[in-house]
Amino acid sequence: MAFQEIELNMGPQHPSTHGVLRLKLTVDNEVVRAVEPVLGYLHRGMEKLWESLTYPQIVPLTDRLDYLAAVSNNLGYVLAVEKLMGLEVPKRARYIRVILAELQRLASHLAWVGFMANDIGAMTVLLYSFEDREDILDVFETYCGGRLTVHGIRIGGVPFDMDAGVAGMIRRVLDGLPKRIADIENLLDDNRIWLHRTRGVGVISAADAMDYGLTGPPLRATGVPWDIRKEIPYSSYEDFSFDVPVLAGGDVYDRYLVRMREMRQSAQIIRQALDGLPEGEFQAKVPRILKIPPGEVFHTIEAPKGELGFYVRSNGTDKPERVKMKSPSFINLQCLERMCKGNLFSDVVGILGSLDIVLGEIDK
Amino acid sequence: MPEELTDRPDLLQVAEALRERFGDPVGAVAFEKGELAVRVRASELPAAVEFLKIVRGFNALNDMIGLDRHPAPGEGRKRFSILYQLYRFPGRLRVRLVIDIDEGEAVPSIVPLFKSAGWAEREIFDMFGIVFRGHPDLRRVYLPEEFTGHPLRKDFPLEG
Amino acid sequence: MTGRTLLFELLIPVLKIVAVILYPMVMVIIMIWMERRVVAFIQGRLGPNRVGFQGLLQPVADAMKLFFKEDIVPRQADAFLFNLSPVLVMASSLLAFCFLPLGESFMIGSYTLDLRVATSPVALLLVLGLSSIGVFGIIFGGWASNSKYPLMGALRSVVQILSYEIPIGLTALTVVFFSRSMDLVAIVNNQRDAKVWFGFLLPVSFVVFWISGIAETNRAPFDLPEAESELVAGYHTEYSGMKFAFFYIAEYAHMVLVSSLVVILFFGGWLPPFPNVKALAFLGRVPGFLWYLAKIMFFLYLYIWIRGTLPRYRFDALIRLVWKWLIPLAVLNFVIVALGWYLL
Amino acid sequence: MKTPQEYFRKLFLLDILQGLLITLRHYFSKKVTIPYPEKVKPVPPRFKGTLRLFRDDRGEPLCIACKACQRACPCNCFDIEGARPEGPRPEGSRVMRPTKFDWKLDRCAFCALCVEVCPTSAIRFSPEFRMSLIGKGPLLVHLPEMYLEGEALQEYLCGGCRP
Repeated sequence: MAFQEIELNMGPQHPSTHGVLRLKLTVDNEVVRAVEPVLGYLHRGMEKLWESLTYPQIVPLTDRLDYLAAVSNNLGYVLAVEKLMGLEVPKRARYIRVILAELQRLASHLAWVGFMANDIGAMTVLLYSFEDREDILDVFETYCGGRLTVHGIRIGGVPFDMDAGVAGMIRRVLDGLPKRIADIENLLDDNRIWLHRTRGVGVISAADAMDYGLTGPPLRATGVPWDIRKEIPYSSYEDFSFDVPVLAGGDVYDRYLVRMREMRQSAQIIRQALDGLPEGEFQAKVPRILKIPPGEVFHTIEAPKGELGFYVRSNGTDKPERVKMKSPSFINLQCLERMCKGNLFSDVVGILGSLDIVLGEIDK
Repeated sequence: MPEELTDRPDLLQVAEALRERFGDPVGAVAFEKGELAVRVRASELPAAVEFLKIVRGFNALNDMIGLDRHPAPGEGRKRFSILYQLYRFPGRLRVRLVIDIDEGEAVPSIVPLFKSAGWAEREIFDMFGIVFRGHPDLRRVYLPEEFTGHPLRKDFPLEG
Repeated sequence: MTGRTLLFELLIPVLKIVAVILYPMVMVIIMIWMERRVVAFIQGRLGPNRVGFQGLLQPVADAMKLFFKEDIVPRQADAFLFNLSPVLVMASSLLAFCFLPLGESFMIGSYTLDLRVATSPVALLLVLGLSSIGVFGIIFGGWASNSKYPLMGALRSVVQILSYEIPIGLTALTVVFFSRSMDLVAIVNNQRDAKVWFGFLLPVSFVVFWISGIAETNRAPFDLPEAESELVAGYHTEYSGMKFAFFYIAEYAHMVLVSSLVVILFFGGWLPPFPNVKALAFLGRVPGFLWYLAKIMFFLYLYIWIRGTLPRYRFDALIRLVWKWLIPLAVLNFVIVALGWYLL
Repeated sequence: MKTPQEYFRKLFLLDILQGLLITLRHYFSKKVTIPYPEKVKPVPPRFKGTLRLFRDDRGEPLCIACKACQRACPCNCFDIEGARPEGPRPEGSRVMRPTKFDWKLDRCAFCALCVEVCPTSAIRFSPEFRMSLIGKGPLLVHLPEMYLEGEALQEYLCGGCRP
C-alpha cells in the first residue's frame, strides 16, 4: 500500500510547540519532507506600541517578550537606551544586573531542559529542573516582587540594592544547584534512549549556522565560540572569568550539553559578582522626564536564547521614534526546516525543543 | 569628547574600503556611539553586502531594521530606510548599511547572500509593505494574508 | 433441579462473571491512583490527595466526570467503526481476564471452587490471543476518526504490537517446556512442585517477556502510539467522554493482565516466596491471593517507575530493538531451553 | 568505538538502572508541594500583589491626586480626578484629594512604575494575591475600594469565593 504524503498541522494547539507556534509539516509516513512554521498567533504589535510609550514605560513591556528570561530583555533594552543617552551606570548596579541576568539564564536553561526532556518523553526531568527554577524565581520575588515578568532593571540602574538577605538566598540556590544538575545529567547524559533521540539529530554545520544567523547555544554547539559576553563585553562582563562552552557536533545532544555547561559557568559568574560586589550607588541620576537627543543605536546582549539586540532611534522627545528588537528565537526558528528535513516526525519535536524558542519573543 | 572615526582604525578601514569600491556617492558615513553607518544606494546594496561579506569578512547579518520617516523624511532623505546590521566574527566589528527608498520602490533581496535575511525581509514586507525583488517566498510573516495595511508605517491608523 | 445444582451450576458462575468484570475495574482504579501518586512522589510532588483517603477516590471522580462528558463523534468519522473500537478494546481485555485464575482453587465441601470463569487447557494461548484482539480496536479507532494524528498513532500501534507479539509468544513457550501445560493453574502448580519459580530458571525469557509486555501495552518508554508530545493523544485523540474512558480503562486493564501473566508464568502466581527456607515457612500462612496481588502490584509499580524515569523511544529504535535484539534473543533462548530440556 | 565497559553497561541495562535509582531516591525524598489553601507560602515584603491606596498615621489619605502614576503607567490603568476639599479643613491638608481613582485591574501589568513615581507613597502594593473575581464589574476598582485592606479587600475581590 502506498502511503501518500500528508500535510500535518502541528499546532497552534499542540502539546509541544512551546506556545502558539503552528508548523505545517509534510510527512511521508513518519519521514518529514517539509516544515513551514506559521507565526503570528501571539503578535501583539509590541514595536508599534513602543512608539507611543516613553522610554521607562517600555521596560516592563519587554518582560513580555521572552517571558522565560524577562530580566535579559530588560537588560538588552535598557543598555541600548543608556548607550543612546551616553549614561554611565554605577559599577554596583552593573554587577547587580549581571547577577540578575545570570540567574535568569539559569532559570531559562532549567526551564528549557525540562521542556526539552518532556518533549522527548522524560517528564520527570521537568519537575526536577522546575524545583530549582522555582528557587530562582523566589529570589526574584524577594528582590523586586515579581516572579515571571519581573521588571527587575531600570534605566540608569536597578530598582533595589542587593542586600544580604537576597545575596544569601542566591548563595543557597547556587549551593543546591550542582546536585540538581548532576541528577538531571545522570538521568539523561548516558541514557541510551536519550542518546538515540538526540545524538546526530538535527545537525547543522557551522557555515550553515552562520549563514542562517543562528546565535546562542545552538551556534556554540556547532563549534563557533561566539558569545557576546566575551566578544563585546557589556555591563562589566569583562571583570569575570568564565568559559564559553563550545562543542562541534551541531546536533541536539550538543545543544543540550552546551546549555548544561553554561549553567555551571553562570553559577560561577554569579559567585564572582556576589563576592566582588563594589560599594556605591545602585542607580544613576536619570531625569524623571527622559528626553533623548536624536540618534540611533543598536546594542546586543547574550540572552539565554541567543543574541538579543535592540535598535533604538530617538527623535528628541520623550518617546522613541522606533524600537526594533532582534529576537534570537525568531532567527533560530528559521533553521528549523533545514534541521528537520529528512528526519522522522518524532525528531521535529526534539529539534524544536532544542532550539529553545519562546513565542512571545518571536511574535513580538 | 566628540567621537571620531579616526579613533577606530578598524572601522575607518571598512568605511574607506566601501568608499573606494563604490565611489563617493556611497553617501553619508556616520559614526555615532561607536557604530559605523554607511549609506548606500538601494541598487548597489547586494554588491555592497557581498563586498563586505566576501572581501571584508563580515559573516553574519545580525538584523534588518525598517524605518518610516513619514511625514517629514528630512532633507535629502526618502520615506523609508532599511538598516542592515552586519557583524564580523571573529573581529568584533559591526557595520550598519543604510538604504533609502521611496514608496513603491523595490529593494533587491539579499537572501542569496545571507539566509537569515529570509524572514527579516518578510517581516519588513509585512510591517512596511516594502517589496524585496528576488525574495524566494515573500509573504507576510506575522499578520494574516488578508490583512490590509502595514502596521509599522507611521500613517497606519492607531484607532479603528 | 435441586437448590444445590442451582447454586453450583448457575449462581456461582454468574457471581464469577460479575467478579471478573469488577476485578479488573477495581484493579484499574487502584492502578490509576497508584500511577498518579507514584509518579508524583518520584517527581517530588504529592499527587492527588484530596478525594477520599489519600486521594484514593480520585480515579472514581475522574470516571464520573468522563461519564457526564459530551460524547462527540467527528462529522467526518466512520460512525460505526468509531463506536465499535472502544468496545473491541474493552471487550478483548475483559475476555482475557476470564481465563486468568485469580487464585488457587479451593474446596467448599465437595465442590471445587475454581477462581476463574472459564477453564481451558490452552488458557495461555487464549489470553495472549484475546489480549491482542485489542489492536483491532486501535486500528479501527485510528482509522475511523478520519484525522491525521489518530491515523499515525494507529499505524505505529499496529507495527509495534504485531512485532512485539513474537517475542512474547516465543518466551511464553519456554515456560510451557517446563510446565508441560498451557493451563495457567497447571503452570503455577508446576512451579510449586518444582520448588522454584520459572523466572529464576529462565531469566532471559522473563526480561524479554517483560520488555515486550511494556511495549504491548503501549506504555513508556514505548508509548509511541499515544506519544503526547508528538501525536497529541495518538489513536484516541478524537475520542471523548465514555469512549475515551473505555480506551483508558482498557489500557490499564491490559497492564494488569500483563503483570498477572508475568507473575503466573515467571513468579509462581499465588505461591509464597522461599518455600525451601524453613525459617520463612510462616510466609506460607499468608493467603495465596495476597501474595498474588502483592506480586502484581510490584510489577505495576515497575511499570510506573519506568515511566517516571525514561524518555520515549523513537520509532526506528523501537523496531530495531524488537527485530534486532529481542526476537533473536528470544529465538536463541528458545533453542537453548529446548536443547537443555532435550539433553537433560 | 565502544569500550568493553560500555558494552557491559549497555548489555546489562546499567544506564537505565542508574536512572531508576535516581528516581527511586527522589521517591523517598521530601516533597516540595505546598498544600495550598491550608498552607500559604509567605510572600516577601516587596511582593507585587494588588495596588492599594494608603493613609497616613492620622488616617488622612496620602494621595494628592497629582496623577504622576497615571502618567507613568504604560498600560493606561488609571483614571484619576482630584479636587481641593470643600468647607473647613484641618491644618495642613489644603492639598488636593482624589475624587475619582479608577484602577483597571484587567489592564495592569504590575510593573510598579506607579509606586516608584508616587511623591507621597500613597499608592503601594499590598501582599494580597488572591485576585480571582466574579464578573467583570470588580475589574474596575473605584476609589473606596482602593483603600480596602485585609478581610474587606478579600471580600471585595473574591466575594466569598475563597477556598
